[in-house]
Amino acid sequence: ACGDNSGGSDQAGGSSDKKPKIGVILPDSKSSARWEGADRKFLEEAFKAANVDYDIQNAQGDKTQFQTIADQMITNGVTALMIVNLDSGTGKAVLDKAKSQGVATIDYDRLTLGGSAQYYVSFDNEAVGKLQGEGLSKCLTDKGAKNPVVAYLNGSPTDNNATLFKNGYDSVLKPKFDSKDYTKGPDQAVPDWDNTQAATIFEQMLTQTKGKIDGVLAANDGLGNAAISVLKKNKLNGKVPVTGQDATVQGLQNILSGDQCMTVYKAIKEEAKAASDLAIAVAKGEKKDTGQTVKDPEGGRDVAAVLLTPKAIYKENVKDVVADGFVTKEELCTGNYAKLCADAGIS
Amino acid sequence: MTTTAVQKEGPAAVAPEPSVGSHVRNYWRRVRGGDMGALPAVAGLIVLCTVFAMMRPSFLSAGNFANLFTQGAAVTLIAMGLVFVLLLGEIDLSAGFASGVCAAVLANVVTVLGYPWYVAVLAAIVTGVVIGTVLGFLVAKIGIPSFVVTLAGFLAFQGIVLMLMKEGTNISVRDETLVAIANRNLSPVLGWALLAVAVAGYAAVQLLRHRNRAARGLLTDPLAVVLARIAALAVILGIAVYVLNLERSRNVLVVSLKGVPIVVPIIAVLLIVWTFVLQRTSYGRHIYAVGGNTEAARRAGINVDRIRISVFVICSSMAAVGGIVAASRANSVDPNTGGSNVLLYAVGAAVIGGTSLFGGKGRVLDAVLGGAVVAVIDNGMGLMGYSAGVKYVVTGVVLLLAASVDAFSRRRSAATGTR
Amino acid sequence: MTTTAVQKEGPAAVAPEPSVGSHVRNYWRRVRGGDMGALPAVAGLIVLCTVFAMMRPSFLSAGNFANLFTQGAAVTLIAMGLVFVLLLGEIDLSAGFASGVCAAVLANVVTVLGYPWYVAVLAAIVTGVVIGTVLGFLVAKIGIPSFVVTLAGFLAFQGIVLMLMKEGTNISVRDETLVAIANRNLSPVLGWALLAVAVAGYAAVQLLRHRNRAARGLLTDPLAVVLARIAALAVILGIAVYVLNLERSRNVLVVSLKGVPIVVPIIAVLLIVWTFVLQRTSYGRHIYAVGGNTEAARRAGINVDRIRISVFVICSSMAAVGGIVAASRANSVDPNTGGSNVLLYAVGAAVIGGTSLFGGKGRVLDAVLGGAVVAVIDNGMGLMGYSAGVKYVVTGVVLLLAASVDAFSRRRSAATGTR
Amino acid sequence: MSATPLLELRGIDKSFGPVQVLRDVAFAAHPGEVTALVGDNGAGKSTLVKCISGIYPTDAGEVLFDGKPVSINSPRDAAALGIEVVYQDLALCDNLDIVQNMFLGREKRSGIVLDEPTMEQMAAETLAGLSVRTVKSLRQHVSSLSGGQRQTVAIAKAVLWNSKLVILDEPTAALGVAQTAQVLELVRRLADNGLAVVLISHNMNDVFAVSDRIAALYLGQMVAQVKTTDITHSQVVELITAGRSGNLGLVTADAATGPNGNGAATADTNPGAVR
Amino acid sequence: MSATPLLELRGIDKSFGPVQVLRDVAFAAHPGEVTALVGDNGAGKSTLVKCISGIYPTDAGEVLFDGKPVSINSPRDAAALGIEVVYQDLALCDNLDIVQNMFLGREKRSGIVLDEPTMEQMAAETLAGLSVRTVKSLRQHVSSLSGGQRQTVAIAKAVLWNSKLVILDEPTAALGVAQTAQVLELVRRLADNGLAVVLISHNMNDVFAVSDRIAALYLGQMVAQVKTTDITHSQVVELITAGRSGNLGLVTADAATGPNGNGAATADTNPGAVR
Ligand SMILES: Nc1ncnc2c1ncn2[C@@H]1O[C@H](COP(=O)(O)OP(=O)(O)OP(=O)(O)O)[C@@H](O)[C@H]1O
Ligand SMILES: Nc1ncnc2c1ncn2[C@@H]1O[C@H](COP(=O)(O)OP(=O)(O)OP(=O)(O)O)[C@@H](O)[C@H]1O
Ligand SMILES: [Mg+2]
Ligand SMILES: [Mg+2]
Repeated sequence: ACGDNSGGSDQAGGSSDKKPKIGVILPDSKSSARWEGADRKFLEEAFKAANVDYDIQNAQGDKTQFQTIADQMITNGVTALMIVNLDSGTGKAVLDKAKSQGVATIDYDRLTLGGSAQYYVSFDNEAVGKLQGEGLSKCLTDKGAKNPVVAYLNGSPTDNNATLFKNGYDSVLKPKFDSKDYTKGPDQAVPDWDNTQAATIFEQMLTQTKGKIDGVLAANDGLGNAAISVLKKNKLNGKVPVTGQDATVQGLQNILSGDQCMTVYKAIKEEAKAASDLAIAVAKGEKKDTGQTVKDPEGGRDVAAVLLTPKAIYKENVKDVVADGFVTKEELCTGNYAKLCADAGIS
Repeated sequence: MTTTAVQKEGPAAVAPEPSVGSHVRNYWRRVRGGDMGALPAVAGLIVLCTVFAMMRPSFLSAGNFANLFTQGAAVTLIAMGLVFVLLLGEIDLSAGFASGVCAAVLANVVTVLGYPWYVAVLAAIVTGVVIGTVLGFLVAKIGIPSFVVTLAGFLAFQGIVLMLMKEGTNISVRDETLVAIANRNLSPVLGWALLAVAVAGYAAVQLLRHRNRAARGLLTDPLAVVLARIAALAVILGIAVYVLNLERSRNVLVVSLKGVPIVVPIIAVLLIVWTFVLQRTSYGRHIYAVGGNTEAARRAGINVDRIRISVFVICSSMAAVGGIVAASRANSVDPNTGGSNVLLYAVGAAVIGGTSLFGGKGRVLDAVLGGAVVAVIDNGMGLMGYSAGVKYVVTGVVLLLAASVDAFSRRRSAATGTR
Repeated sequence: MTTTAVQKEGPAAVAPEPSVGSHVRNYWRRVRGGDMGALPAVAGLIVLCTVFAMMRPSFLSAGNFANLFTQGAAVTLIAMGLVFVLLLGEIDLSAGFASGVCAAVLANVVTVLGYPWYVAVLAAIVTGVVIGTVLGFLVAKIGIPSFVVTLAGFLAFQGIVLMLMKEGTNISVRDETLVAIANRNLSPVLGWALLAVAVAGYAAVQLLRHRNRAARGLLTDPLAVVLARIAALAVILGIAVYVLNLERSRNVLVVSLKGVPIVVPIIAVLLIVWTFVLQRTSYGRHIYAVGGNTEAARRAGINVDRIRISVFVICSSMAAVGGIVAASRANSVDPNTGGSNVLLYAVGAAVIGGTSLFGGKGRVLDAVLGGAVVAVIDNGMGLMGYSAGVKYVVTGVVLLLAASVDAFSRRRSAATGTR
Repeated sequence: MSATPLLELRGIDKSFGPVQVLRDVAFAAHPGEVTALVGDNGAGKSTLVKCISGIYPTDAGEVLFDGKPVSINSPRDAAALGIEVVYQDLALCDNLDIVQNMFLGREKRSGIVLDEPTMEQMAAETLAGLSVRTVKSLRQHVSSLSGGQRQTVAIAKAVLWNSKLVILDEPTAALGVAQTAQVLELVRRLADNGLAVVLISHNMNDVFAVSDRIAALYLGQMVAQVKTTDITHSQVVELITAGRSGNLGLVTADAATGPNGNGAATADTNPGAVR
Repeated sequence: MSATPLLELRGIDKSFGPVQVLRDVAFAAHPGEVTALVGDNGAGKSTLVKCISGIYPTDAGEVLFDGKPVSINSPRDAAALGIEVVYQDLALCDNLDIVQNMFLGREKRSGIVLDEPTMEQMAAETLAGLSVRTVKSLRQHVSSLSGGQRQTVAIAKAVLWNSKLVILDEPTAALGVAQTAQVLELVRRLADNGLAVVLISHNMNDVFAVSDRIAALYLGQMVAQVKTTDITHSQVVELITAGRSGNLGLVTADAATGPNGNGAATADTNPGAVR
């Protein structure tokens, strides 16, 4: 009674004459501005240039959505699926399902532990954290702080990446705490990377330590800005170094005005370029050699990988970000910042 | 006083079975008068499906139809439990994260501690029962408004999940049986067999009831109408099973994918059980009574506190079931399980289906219909490929659209004065 | 029939002013009978503060006291608007993200488009009014349940914020005036001056009212009690202003930090205005009537639809004000502004303060008291330095604790039959 | 007294879903007269009142007020015409106090501020005129009132205003002896002041004591509208319970075929059809 | 008839916050007798009933049932003793139908399944005995019933059970002529079957028609409890409105000082103290 080749199997039917189509699932739009603001843009450009069909969607931080979108993409007949997982469990479920249906898979930015992706393209998240840790110690040294109290404003407790960032900066700072060069201050996570809550949390850190915080390790620019707003209120901005990540316009402006010490710039354009090249190739059924591999500790296999390096941005090299086209001068050098831009050599 | 003789004859006279024609006419009058039962939710669903099918033909594929069930299962299950709480006019904001806690317990027991799946399932459901008892106790005995109690639960359970997950990592669920719940299908033959059982059972209940009432001389629906209902159910279920038994793998050589997803019979059984409890037991009757008029229920000798506690227990247990299904579908549990929009979607599902937030009005079927609306919207939006911002906006607008079908159809009832 | 003569004398007789003693006795009987007004919320607040002060002495510092106001301001403002919606027995799930949309509009107008601050504030509030009108129209005229309408709004506004934020980037708010709202203080002198105006105004209103009623021979509180109330207000406000005028900078040489935060008079003025609207105008009276018994209100000739739309407008406008304060406090707007727990905290604040979700019962003051409870919990928990999981759990438990003070005190009222 | 009735209804039909409650009802209320509307439980009296006051829309029929056709779509319209109603189900806001309920929708104000002292004084005067003696305070919530006290508040609310037509749906059902006498006296006084009053009651003594005309409803049909002086106590009871009495009432009571010839539908509502 | 009363109350006090509603009330109901409880609006009749049925806790006093002291803390306790009450405010669940309301809390079951046909049959029989003729269907929600129909349902609900004491709080207030007669007949029949019946009513004709004893409440105090044959119509009205009549009632009606000497408190409840 089951007509196997009738009904809704028109896209699902023959496997030989598949038209290349790429599905991309981004994780959310709120933990960081990059996904909707940068990745989507760059990936779309690349796919359009290569003239392949594509479908880019965002799971809004909801892993049920994430799986639903994956189901829909497979239903819609993608031949390559590129995901930024929300957690390894759902990531693995999606990758396995895709693989069983003969869809090529790529892990983008986050490695799915125990997963089955053919390729992995990423920045090293722990390296990001390391840069933040190193950046903070550099700024503290510049300020000549003696045994400074360092407060942590971590990312969302439910976000695995936040844990990776923390591992990174802990690896730099923990030895200094242990050697009593630095003093460990309050250490709290900000639910949902929520900037408003971050401000309250930081204000309470300041109250609790009676104002004795000499450096703030904020996990991204948004949290950094929240800390800066509280510091400003207490007229401490510029005196207490704050870190960040993502090289947002706001973060860069804070660096130019001296309120923020550094941010981490991830050349998303390059990452997107590498990923889209790979995706276009595998969607057409080709294979590519990346030259590098990464070991998946849980699955115990080597995944072919393209790894990019993040870059620390201080006031001196803000201009590099502009030169890269990641932010434009118009966005950055508005109003009062025109002069600061000029001082920082941005033209 | 002169009329006493006349009245006495009423109940003694044997009620004539009304004709099919008058039955249909009466039904039509009731619908026009605004007494529509499940019609508006179904109408909303049909409108949604038509729109999506027109915009994306792949929406109508067998594969997508099967996906719909597994995608909507967790929210629907949680919504089914919430119906009980809503029937009392209470709310459970913590149901989402309660399902997360139960899922976390499940994952810990099965993966970290390595017990077999049934121990884990039991542990998860017991956790749900305990949670429900505590919430219910605080509401019924201490007298804190349920909004506040469950808001506290919403916060606390979020923390408990985090602690059970060791601050942010996730735990895989690899047990085959557990994974099967949301990811495997019944064999086609088993699907047909279940269908046969379901239809036969329905027919038996309906016919027995008809005979029973007719024998006592009580008013009944015409036999033809009863038979038509049974036939309609058989046809609808038959089509569903047929479509789900179609091959939906993209690559039949690699893997064959067909059959009714395992969650479907789970939801169906729970729907039948809870509907039975609400409609055919005195416990269910008391729930409606307490929701409709607490003071009247108390005066009728109903133990209101016990009813109140029990619905929270049911709600949290169903949340546990939802959590298990969610864990199965995700093959893992992470600190966000049961978070995000799960709660609002679940309450929304119940309300869209027709359950009132003020208590006394609602059915478990509402949760399933509303859950279907939510799942269809999510599913359909997933096929559209909008950017994040646009997608949120369109989802909101579509939800409003589905709800306004319902609102417009009920406006007639307001106009005729029968609300 | 023989009693007609007796009755007539009732209203004509001049009411004697009751003695202070009998007034106090009556008040005490009422409290023991469970009619406690704001007492339980205040008691909960005192318990919380004591606990936190014991665990972290810095909780009691002048600086922390000042922080409390700015930290709780946005939620309190949103809760004040929500009270109106809750008074009708409706709900607005979208208030949080509505505040986000308004904040996004503010940031875009002032930072991206470069208009002056008052244009931006106006734009934000107009946005709030428009949002409220749309929501209210859908609820009142189309007849979709407010839960569904505002759930759709909750989704759609999230999308709109994202779109206004260019898919997720933060927009800074650097305008000095806007930043001042949540970050600067009144000069000490101005603080005292405002205090004087407030107390004088209160005294004038109370005394006039007393004289007016006494002149007509209506029952009044004893003059001594009225004077005592005025004195109590003066003392409490005086202490608050005194503490806020203390130096709280950690380094006085670098910068001086003292005075009443600017948000305090903003909240105070809105509290007075909305309390006046609810208690002393017929519009406010009609809101209570519709919330208490919609049908009775309709029969009394009240335009129920108009009332319904208007409360959504008030709610969304207050959300806009909350959004402005939030933007000011964060010096920036991000896609999460108004998201996360803002909505639940705001509704929770109103409910903890004593507002009923079923309509007809509540005051704007409830939102402020409940908002204070929520702010104190958040503030105190921030001083504890728990890990994320533990923090959630403890927050939930503390919330429950604060609410059960209220529940226990109201249980007496249930026991005496006066609920 | 006067030739044109203040309110006249013609051919009013009203159904709730499949149930027809009013069939082709004609009714008139004259200024300066008390018209008693009588009928068995479930005859449709309250439904008729709610159709007049705009709470229920009618399915068919026309309403004339002061001789001019009007359409009353909401209680606001009714109030604008000068129609005041005391409903059987009272419709008070439990969360408001006595004064607030009495002035609901028509609060006295000075400027935009509510004028509480004036309202309180007016309320006290009106209630005193209705034999209310046990109410402790006018600032008591109506939820804490006894059944009779609630009813008195509802009556007081309706007679506070300068209206032309006052309809009272079983106003004395919960009242004590003294209060009932007071209300009947009030009813008479209102009519004597030139208002049209419609009084619904099951108490025949009260009906005969104050009414000028009697209208009888039987299973949703108006079976008679006559001068009180032209009919006897037992005739009215017969009209109420059987629909006819002598040459009054339904033409053929046995077949129960209404004058509008919808015999089949009427059969549905046969006595004893309780199932 | 019998020497020991079925229900006896002694020294019942009840306050709502600062307002004392019942003062030192004594009351007895004998099996096989109809005891009429009369009193003005707001005298405290309904409050007394609710104290008996466990809805309100009392502040002081003792309750004896069948001669034994009992404590009734909830309506469940009252039902367990065999006390059935028809409340003045009816207390029906609007979202349930007639049959469901009538059997609420005591559903008939076969196994764990509700036995709907049996309940429907029993309901139809009981209602038919109460002259209900206009109810279209027993499966109608009670929210769509007329005032009188609702009251009949509430009465039918209370008399379905094998109870020892039936209390009816103004059961005929909304009923038509025929239905009232039917209910009074039922009341008499219940008493004749050996039950104790307490009937609250403002209608003196009804009271004298069916009652064996009359108890009069005045401003929360029990002023008289006498055989119906020992008192006249006008004496009862005097007791109700003034608290005394001849040698019956309060000792010094003028000062209104209760027999328990709480004169000051009583002054609070002076007639006309409406403000
Ligand atoms: N909303 C409704 N839906 C369905 N039926 C209704 C509704 N309201 C009233 N009815 C039915 O209409 C009939 C007339 O009701 P109505 O309240 O007008 O009676 P009534 O004459 O006022 O009786 P009573 O003397 O008992 O107050 C009743 O049979 C009642 O069941
Ligand atoms: N919950 C309450 N809170 C405060 N006062 C109350 C409450 N319930 C009743 N009262 C007051 O107690 C008094 C007695 O009320 P009750 O209902 O017992 O009177 P009743 O004798 O039944 O009168 P009626 O004949 O009008 O039904 C009234 O003055 C009423 O205002
Ligand atoms: Mg009526
Ligand atoms: Mg009473």
